[in-house]
Amino acid sequence: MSYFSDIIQGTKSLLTGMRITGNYFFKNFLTRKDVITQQYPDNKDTLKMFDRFRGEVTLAHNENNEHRCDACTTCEKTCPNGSLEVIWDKYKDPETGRNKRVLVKHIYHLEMCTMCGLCIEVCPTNALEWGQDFHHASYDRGQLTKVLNKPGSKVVAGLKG
Amino acid sequence: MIRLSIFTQIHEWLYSLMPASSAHILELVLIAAAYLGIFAILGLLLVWLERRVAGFFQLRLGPNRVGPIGLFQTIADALKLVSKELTGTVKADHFLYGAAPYFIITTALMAMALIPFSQEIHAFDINIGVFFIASVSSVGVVGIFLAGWASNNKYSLIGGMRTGIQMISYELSIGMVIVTMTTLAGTLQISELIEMQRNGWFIIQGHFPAILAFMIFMIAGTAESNRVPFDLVEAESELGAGFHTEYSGMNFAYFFLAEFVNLFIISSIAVVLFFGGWLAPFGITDGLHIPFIGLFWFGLKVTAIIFIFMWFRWTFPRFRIDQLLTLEWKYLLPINMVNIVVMALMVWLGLIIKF
Amino acid sequence: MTNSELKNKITAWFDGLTVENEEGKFLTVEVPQEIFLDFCRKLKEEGFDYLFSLTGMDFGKELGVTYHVESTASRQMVQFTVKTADREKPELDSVRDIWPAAHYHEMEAFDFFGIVFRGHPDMRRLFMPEGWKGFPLRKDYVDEVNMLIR
Amino acid sequence: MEDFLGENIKTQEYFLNMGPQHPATHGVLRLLLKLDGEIVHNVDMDLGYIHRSIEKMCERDTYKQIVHLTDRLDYLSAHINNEAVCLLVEDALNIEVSDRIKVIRTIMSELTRLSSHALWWGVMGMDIGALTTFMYAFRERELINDIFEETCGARLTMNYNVIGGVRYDLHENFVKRVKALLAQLKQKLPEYDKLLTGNVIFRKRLEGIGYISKEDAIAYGLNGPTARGSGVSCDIRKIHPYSAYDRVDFEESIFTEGDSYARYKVRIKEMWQSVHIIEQLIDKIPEGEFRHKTKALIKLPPGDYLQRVETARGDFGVYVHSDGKKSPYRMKFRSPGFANLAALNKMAKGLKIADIVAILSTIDIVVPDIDR
Repeated sequence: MSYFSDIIQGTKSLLTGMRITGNYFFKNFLTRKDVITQQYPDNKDTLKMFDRFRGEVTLAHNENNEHRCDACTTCEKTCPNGSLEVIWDKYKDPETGRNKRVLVKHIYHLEMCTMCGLCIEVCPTNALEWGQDFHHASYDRGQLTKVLNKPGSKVVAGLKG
Repeated sequence: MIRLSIFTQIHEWLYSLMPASSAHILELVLIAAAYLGIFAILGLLLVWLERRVAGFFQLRLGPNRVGPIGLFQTIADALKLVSKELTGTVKADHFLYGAAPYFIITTALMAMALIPFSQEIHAFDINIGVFFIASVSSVGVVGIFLAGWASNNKYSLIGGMRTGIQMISYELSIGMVIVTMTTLAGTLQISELIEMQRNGWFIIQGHFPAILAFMIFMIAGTAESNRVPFDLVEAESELGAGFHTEYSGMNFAYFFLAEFVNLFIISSIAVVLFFGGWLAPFGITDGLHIPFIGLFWFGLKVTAIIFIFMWFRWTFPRFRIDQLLTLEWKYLLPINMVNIVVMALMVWLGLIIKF
Repeated sequence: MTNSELKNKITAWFDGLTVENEEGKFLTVEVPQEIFLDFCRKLKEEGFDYLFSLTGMDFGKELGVTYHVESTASRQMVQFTVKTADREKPELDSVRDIWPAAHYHEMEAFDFFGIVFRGHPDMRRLFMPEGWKGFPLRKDYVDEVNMLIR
Repeated sequence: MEDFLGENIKTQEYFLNMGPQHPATHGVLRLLLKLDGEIVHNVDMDLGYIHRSIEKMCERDTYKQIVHLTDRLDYLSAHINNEAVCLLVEDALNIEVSDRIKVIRTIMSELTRLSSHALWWGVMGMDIGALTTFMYAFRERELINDIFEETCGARLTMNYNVIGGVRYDLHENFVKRVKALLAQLKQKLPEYDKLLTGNVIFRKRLEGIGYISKEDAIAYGLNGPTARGSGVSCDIRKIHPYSAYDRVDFEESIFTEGDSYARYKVRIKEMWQSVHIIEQLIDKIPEGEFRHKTKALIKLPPGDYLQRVETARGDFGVYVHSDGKKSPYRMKFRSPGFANLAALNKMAKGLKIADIVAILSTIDIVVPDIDR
């Protein structure tokens, strides 16, 4: 009588499945306890990413608007995708009289970056850091090209490269 | 019970205003318009309900932004669909392609006319009621078939072919369930069917065979309304969107709404055949004079049945086409045939339960 | 079977084989074109039934294919290479009759290196679009628009 | 059928383009089907819709830069792909990494496998038509992704392995989170079985579908769970143990039926085995260095190198032909999905369209892995 036992077994297996989904339905319907989704734009203010989250590459500035980049271009050379461009200028150090580099623009192409983190690792002065911002969506590609050094910023005095 | 006087008032007012023939026509038009309204609202409401229920099944919340508890979400969606461009393929058979959605709505509307929302709100109470619904709703397949054929898209065509196979098979089950239940009732007229259940709903009156018939009806009904596990017609992961792949904007919305209205119709038939239509359970509200109480009970029962359909949809995987046929011809059909005989024997021997 | 035992066995089959890398994880064999198919059949008979990978190679002057085959019983692996000096119309023998797995791998090698496999029924471009000019993984391939060169 | 129809009605074979945009092809795979009605006569494939020529890019990049490219191959086993490249370079340069690194890599690999299989389970249900499984699978996957994000800094393309170790030390919450995950998995995995594995429709859809014999499986180069469903013992973690796999006790999940249902069961069992492996390691992560210093510019000695690892999809191999320069002369990624997909025609011939979807699901393809 496999015909009838098939029917009974089959129905039983279907009901087991229905019990699982039904369980979740009523629990959610009554308590909203198992809801796993986030109400995203609503929780924008409270949403905090993990410290190590790789959102974007940033050039760290201290409170005096100073960064640690001495424009050595190691990051530019290391980047596999060419997403970093360091534009620098020469100037003569008044104390030693030697030519030194100074950072003009640290350009970051977010649209090309794969967040591999090699630039941050190789940076000899630890100037680059991870930023946790992930709201990168934009209507214009041009907005993804960023200048990392803030306007008017200077290199930290006494930086050893 | 009190009669809802508002309908009689409108009727008398119309007849006092103009000659009888034109008043009659106007009345028909009004009723048709009212049903179109019900069609749209019901469709949108059911879509909302489905999405909301699906949300709870899937550990989400479902639409909850537009309006209170997301009620206006589907209206917003419908507005979007109305404003969308109607695209189509160049090589489609344009007349049939355009006609297909209307086939589906028309049949859905025709079947709607038979639905007894309550004792008073019942547009078309003919003596072959249930039979009429069954036959009209099977015309709907023509619409799907046309859509699949006329789109000139292979995915649509496969979807359309599958519908043909599926509908022909499962109409049979629905029809035989109706036969089983009318054997018990002895009538086809919907109002009489419901009146007869004052002594206990048919699912109780007919006990064992009626329960079996109900289970078969639920399976066949799912297949009739093209829902998971019988949604081979659309079969998202196989055919993209199946028969309505090439439809966009409002044409697509017609299919979508009709699908949900069909779900409502199937659930209504189940309620009429097994759960006493608009009758209160055990007559608990019979003595009370509450307006629209029949509508309330009917709505509650239909919602419960619809919920079970949704429960199926969000739990089960999909059948394959040959398994679908095996289920019908090897399992449902023989059981159904035996069931009719058992029911007939029971009615003959008077083994039915009546309060 | 150790690598050196296998080496002795293989060198006994044919002349002209260069067998190296006894100490490594796997033997590397260089097979001349003429005896290539016979060598593959012998290997298959020896129990090397699992074609792990088929790598198209551009050695500069020559084009070639490197095969890695493994025995599912002993889990020993052999790497063997076959080369052709003809860069214009490179042709090598197909091994898809010996290891059916080679079917799509050979199509890939054709797509990227332009090596035509004799005896393969469906030598079409698998990855690149129909009518793509040149074979991208060759060392002399130039595409000034899409390639970033350092 | 033809005899029955006689001369008046003739059936005609027709051609159907499945993909590149199709819900069941998991990305941009294009299948060319030859059908008779619903019955499949021939399956061919056209690839390259997401081809990025990573192998060519590797010939340009240094070994350190290559590591992050492998994230983008099989993005669901990103960590294991990284590990393959790192192991290859470490092996070639004779860098012996500390026990701590080995254990961290093993735990991370198994978490990756769990997350990949969880996604597979959800998508498998979706392909067969049970839409709810997807969200249930994502509930567990989300926990794993959180663990990854906290320790590695990203959820999918983690890029956590570097040559000579791992990028960061484990986060202080790591052990706590993993234990919570294991507890939840033990509770929820039986639910997976109840919802899908035992379901009669599901079983009927998979049993006997896409059969491939053990001999054919080997001949077609099948690997990973797909081959283990046919009874081929091919788990690289067992036959060529790497990292800390030689010190953990686990069972290779093998089923011999060779059909889709066997492949399904293999993956479900693998999830249990992964849980088992992590359980053994999580309490005794040895102290030590998490990253060894390496030279700034790594050059491999000339020669041929091959490293195989077991990703969630199977036998992933990295082959490097080095000429002693800073970047490989030729780098080949032997992708498990490519070999598995090659047997699709063999499996699907004579079955129905719906079965192709089921088979594609059970061989668990990831298109970027196939296209590279």
